Amino acid sequence: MAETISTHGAAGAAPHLDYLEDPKGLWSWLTTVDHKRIGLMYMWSVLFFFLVGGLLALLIRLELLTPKQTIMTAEQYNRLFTLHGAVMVFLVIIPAIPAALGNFALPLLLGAKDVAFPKLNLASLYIFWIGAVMAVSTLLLGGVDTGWTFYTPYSTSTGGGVSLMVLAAFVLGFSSIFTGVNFIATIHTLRAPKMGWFEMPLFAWGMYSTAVIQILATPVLGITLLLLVMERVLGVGIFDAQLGGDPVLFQHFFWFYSHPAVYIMILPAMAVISEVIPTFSKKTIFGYKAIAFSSVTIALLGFLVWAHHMFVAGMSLFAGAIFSFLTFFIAIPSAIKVFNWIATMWRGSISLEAPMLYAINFLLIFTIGGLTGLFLASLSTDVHLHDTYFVVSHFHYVMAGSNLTAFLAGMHYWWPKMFGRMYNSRLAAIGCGLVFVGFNATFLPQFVIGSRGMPRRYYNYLPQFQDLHVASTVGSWILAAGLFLTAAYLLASLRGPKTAPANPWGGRTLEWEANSPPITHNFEGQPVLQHGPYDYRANPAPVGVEDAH
Amino acid sequence: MTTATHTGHAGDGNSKFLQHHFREMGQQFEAAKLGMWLFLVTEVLLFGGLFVGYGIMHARHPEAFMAAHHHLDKVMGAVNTVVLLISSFTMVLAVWAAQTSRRTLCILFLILTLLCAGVFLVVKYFEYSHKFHDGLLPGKYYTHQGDTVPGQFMFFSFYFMMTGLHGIHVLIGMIAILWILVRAIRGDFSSQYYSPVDITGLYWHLVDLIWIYVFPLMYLIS
Amino acid sequence: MNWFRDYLLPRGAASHAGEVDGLFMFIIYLTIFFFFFNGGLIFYAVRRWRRRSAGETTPHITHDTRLELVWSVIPLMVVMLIFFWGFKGYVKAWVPPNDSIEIVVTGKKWVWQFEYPDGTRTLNDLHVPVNKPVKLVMHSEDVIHSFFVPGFRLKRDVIPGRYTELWFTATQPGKQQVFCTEYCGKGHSDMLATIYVDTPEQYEVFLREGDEQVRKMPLKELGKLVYENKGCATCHSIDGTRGQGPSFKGIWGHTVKGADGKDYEVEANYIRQSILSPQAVVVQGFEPIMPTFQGLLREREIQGVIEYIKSLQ
Amino acid sequence: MSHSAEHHVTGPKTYAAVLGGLLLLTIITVYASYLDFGSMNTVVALLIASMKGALVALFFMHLRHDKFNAVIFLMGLLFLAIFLIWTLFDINTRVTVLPTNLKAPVQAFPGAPLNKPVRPSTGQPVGTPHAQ
Ligand code: HEA
Ligand code: HEA
Ligand code: HEC
Ligand code: CUA
Ligand SMILES: [Cu+2]
Repeated sequence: MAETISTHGAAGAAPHLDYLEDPKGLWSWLTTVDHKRIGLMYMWSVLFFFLVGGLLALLIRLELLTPKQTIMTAEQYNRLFTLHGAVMVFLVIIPAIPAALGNFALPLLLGAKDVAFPKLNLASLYIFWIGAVMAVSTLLLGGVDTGWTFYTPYSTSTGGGVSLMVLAAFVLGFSSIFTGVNFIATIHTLRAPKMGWFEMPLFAWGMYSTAVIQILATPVLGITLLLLVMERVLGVGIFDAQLGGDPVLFQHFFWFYSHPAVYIMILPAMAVISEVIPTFSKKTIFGYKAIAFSSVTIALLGFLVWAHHMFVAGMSLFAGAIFSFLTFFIAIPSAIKVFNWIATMWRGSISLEAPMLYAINFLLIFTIGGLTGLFLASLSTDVHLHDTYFVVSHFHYVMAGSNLTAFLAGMHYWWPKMFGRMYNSRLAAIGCGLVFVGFNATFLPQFVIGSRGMPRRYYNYLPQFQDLHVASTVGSWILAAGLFLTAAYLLASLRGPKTAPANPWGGRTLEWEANSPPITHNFEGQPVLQHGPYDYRANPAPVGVEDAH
Repeated sequence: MTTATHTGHAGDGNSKFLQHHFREMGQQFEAAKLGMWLFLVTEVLLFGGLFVGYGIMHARHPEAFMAAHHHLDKVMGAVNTVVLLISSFTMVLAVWAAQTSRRTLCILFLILTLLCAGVFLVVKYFEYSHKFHDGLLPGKYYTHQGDTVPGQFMFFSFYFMMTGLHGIHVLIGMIAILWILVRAIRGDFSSQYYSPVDITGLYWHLVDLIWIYVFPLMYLIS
Repeated sequence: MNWFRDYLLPRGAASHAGEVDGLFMFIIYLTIFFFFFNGGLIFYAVRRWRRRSAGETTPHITHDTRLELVWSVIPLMVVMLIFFWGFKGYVKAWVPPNDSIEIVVTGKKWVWQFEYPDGTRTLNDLHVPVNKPVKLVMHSEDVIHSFFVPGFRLKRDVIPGRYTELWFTATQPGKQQVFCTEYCGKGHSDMLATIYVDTPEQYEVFLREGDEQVRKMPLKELGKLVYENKGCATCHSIDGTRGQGPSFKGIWGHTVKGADGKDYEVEANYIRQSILSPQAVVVQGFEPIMPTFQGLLREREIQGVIEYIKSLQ
Repeated sequence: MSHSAEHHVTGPKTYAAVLGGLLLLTIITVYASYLDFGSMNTVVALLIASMKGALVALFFMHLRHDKFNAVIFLMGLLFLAIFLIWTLFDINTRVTVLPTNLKAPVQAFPGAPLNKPVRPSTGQPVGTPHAQ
């Protein structure tokens, strides 16, 4: 175990209170600029909306138990999946890892006292809350029934709270941009002394690549959504065929953001996995540079391929071929990562704690999720599979299955650091197992439903699909059971005493040099790096602490 | 507020404006500037989306756009271009004055910049009210009579969206400059610490930069 | 392993389906292979190198360029193979032969309308001859829809403001299900249609007399079917409640007042006229919004409607 | 990141010269708008605008001495270009299909004026009126 020159009250000095307690009171939380507190508040918000989105999903599954009406009408169903999609994408998965875990962990990993712009960070949280309230209050206006993709001309002609929902997504975009700006500036300027670019933990590389996408893509979403509102309010005509506009143009605008956005979702997940696997294999990461560069490559390549969502929207043969061709290249950096992680485990000293279980869960599910992307990237098979349940299953495998398991991995990994408390690891293993089984039971059948031809966003379906829908619905209950169990033991752990050691897993990155939970400014003095991030050679001196003043 | 906790920082030659989580002023300046540039990139892409939409619709309805742009007043557009260019000039001088600790000059130039911005908005006001009067309004509110080429409403959709969004940016820029002005009067800035002036300047120049493209694309197409 | 393909995919019924299925199955096996390959490696690593004591040390292996090249180049080759394979299948389904039968498809909330070269129109039922290329030229009257035939492995969006094209050669006589796969609102999941792939003889008969149903059914039942399927029910009720149009209940044999102030008796010819040129007589108190069904209903279907209305006393 | 230490301070004279250049280019661009370069009109206008933009960015925004932020800014422009080019790529290569039995193509689109030529690239009539 790394021996920490830690901070636990070095002889005599008055022990600092941890950031959870100092200062106390709701007001001090609401006005805090401490990245750890902001990260935690983000985390609770995200978990809350995950619960909301998940309950909506359970209702979707319940409705699909039988063809025709089961518990609701077609209109209600359409509003339901739109809200589910919008909540999960804009309120859960995009902020989940960067804004919640990243905010908490990134400065610690870099040996910094905070992010570069703490006030901007707080602003981002408030903007997130405003956007979230706006999104949810569309329910009062009769809901939104466009699907999370807001395709025109349906979205410009239907009633309800579309404009409000779209403005909510616009506002949420800003919170995402602010996080991105903050992270890039932090990584550039606030690394600990002697921490070169390649001595940074890989988590930082992941956050950096994510932030690049957030900055380059999100503004286009902003203007797209504004144009949509203008189309609804003023009838500006750009997306309206009757007025000489082009409804398909909207899809370009939308996917220019939303395809890169799927990498906003997966890169942070990969970043977490790159931390968890070396720690629990007690072995240095295999192919540091390859993993770092593949993050950046994925981020940049992700901007060239968005039109693969539009293969059947009347695109020419030539354009289709180019976009399909480019799409395939993203598989390469992804493959490199997957194999490098497995190679990291090779000859390691593997300990199956909860975070590692979730990481393995991630590896398995991402393999399926990513490879099913290839069916969709390839022209002739996408024509068959586009907008069927196969796509639904693909993106749940990568978003719910991969990203959220990585989020859970990260939460379990940093939980002792966040709260200074350990959770029940046996229950954690059971929870992880239930999530794995339940997840696959829910979504594997959907691949088959899809390839047999059932379209998505279908309230009513042909009786021949029912068996598999029933299987999927039952699966969603197992999944829910796993997640509720997880929520239960995590919450229960918060009632115990703060007994977690500073470095419970034997990690070698800087956050483990801080107290659990850390003091308000993270470190006493400025940590100075003395070895690379994943150096497990026998007892190296971990870091020195240089008192800056 | 964040400076309060670790007052020790201020001692070592760094100014009282050093925030607790930075080690020295240079680092803080660098971060602020980088942050602003990243933000400017998002602005470029935000406006960029509108430009892309404009370009595509222009290519699709060249006759309509051509006919519609005659309703714009080239002179007013040109005057506004000159006003904005001058304001950029005064802004950069304000930055220079701050860099060289010339407080009075800095205040003066900031006020001049604000004045230019004001002139810009006044001219814009006259342009808008003229359009309103003629029914040259965006989308379904377009009521101009006697068009020979149909479809001109779309030009005005873009005209109002682009100049409107730009106008909002001018307003935000004015608020930022006002805030800098207050701080300059308070005497916050010197050659040691001027990054707020600098980054506000960057923002203001971007607003100018965007107008540099809006002007020929909307007023001068032929 | 044909059973596996048949489990996953509906039976391929168009000339290019085999190509698509081949690639589909290839990627399926690829996915299954990598799942078990990666899973196996992980499982092996966990079993073999499970941590036994806290003080264990591990070798310091930072990277291995050769190995990393291997696992970059192999996936690269695999995906390039998939790309070309997919492209090949796509090209095959791209340019329609010149001798294809052209059928114009109109999508609107939430029906599919088909117009044959001879001007016949049908709703939600498409008849095509087997082994003959058929070209669909499609457009939408409101929002975007998408025309999806799983059995043909074909799909293309149907867009307002422009035409899109789709072609196929059906290889198996029988029925094919058509779905709308672009979300279009409340009736999206009910926007279904059926393609009847006819033998040449059946197709001849269809062109002449309409489809099986129209020919064989008792008139009254046919009328009910028309009432339910051809959209009459959206405006006309059969229980006396007033909809967008007058209810059919009990109107037979009675007189109605037209907007022109004259009285009309509801009998066979009047009904026929109401269906074929609805604007000729507009019932007082109603808007003249009823579309004409000229060309959409065959003679026998109109007779059916008349019988049906007669029966609603 | 210590290269930040030396701040280049550019003097008012340079700035005044830059302003002069900008005003001159403004005059040129207005003047050029009265000339006819055929299809190159927009290109010329955009070229002049880009020269002005470059002056502002390089001098007023100090990108001349700020390589790093210049790269960031150019990245923004690059991705904007990708957005534009990729979108145009699809739009310009879309095939036009029209049904062979189309009697009056323009009438197929509600709100379209009668007897107006159809734009082949979109199947849309040239210049559609707004719906009153
Ligand atoms: C986290 C989100 C996420 C991620 C990471 C991905 C990853 C990928 N996606 Fe996915 N996708 C979505 C979220 C995501 N997607 C969503 C939300 C939609 C639908 C949106 C909607 O319509 O509502 C969608 C839809 C979608 C489509 C459009 C389908 C359609 O509507 O017709 C396509 C088409 O190309 C596609 C392709 C891909 C590809 C090629 C990858 C690649 O990045 C995957 C790369 C990974 C691997 C390849 C696996 C790892 C590698 C190995 C295990 C080694 C072996 C590999 C080889 C031999 C190649 N996706
Ligand atoms: C992050 C993204 C995300 C996530 C996680 C999920 C999660 C789930 N989704 Fe969803 N889904 C989308 C994004 C996501 N989805 C999107 C974008 C769409 C498309 C919408 C559209 O078409 O417009 C969609 C559509 C969609 C459909 C298709 C609807 C249709 O096309 O008609 C279905 C159907 O089965 C479905 C089901 C589910 C299920 C069963 C889950 C389950 O995994 C949910 C399980 C979760 C719970 C049961 C909640 C438990 C949570 C807690 C107890 C609190 C957590 C606390 C701790 C763990 C500490 N989703
Ligand atoms: C869009 C709505 C709409 C649809 C669809 C519609 N109708 Fe009508 N129909 C009307 C209206 C409105 C009237 C009354 C005004 C008129 O006569 O035109 C009417 C009148 C009639 C009448 C005369 C009734 C009377 O009381 O005199 C008959 C018969 C009729 N429709 C038959 C049909 C049949 C058969 C169909 C389907 C094949 C059909 N309609 C579909 C709207 C519709
Ligand atoms: Cu029509 Cu969905
Ligand atoms: Cu994509």
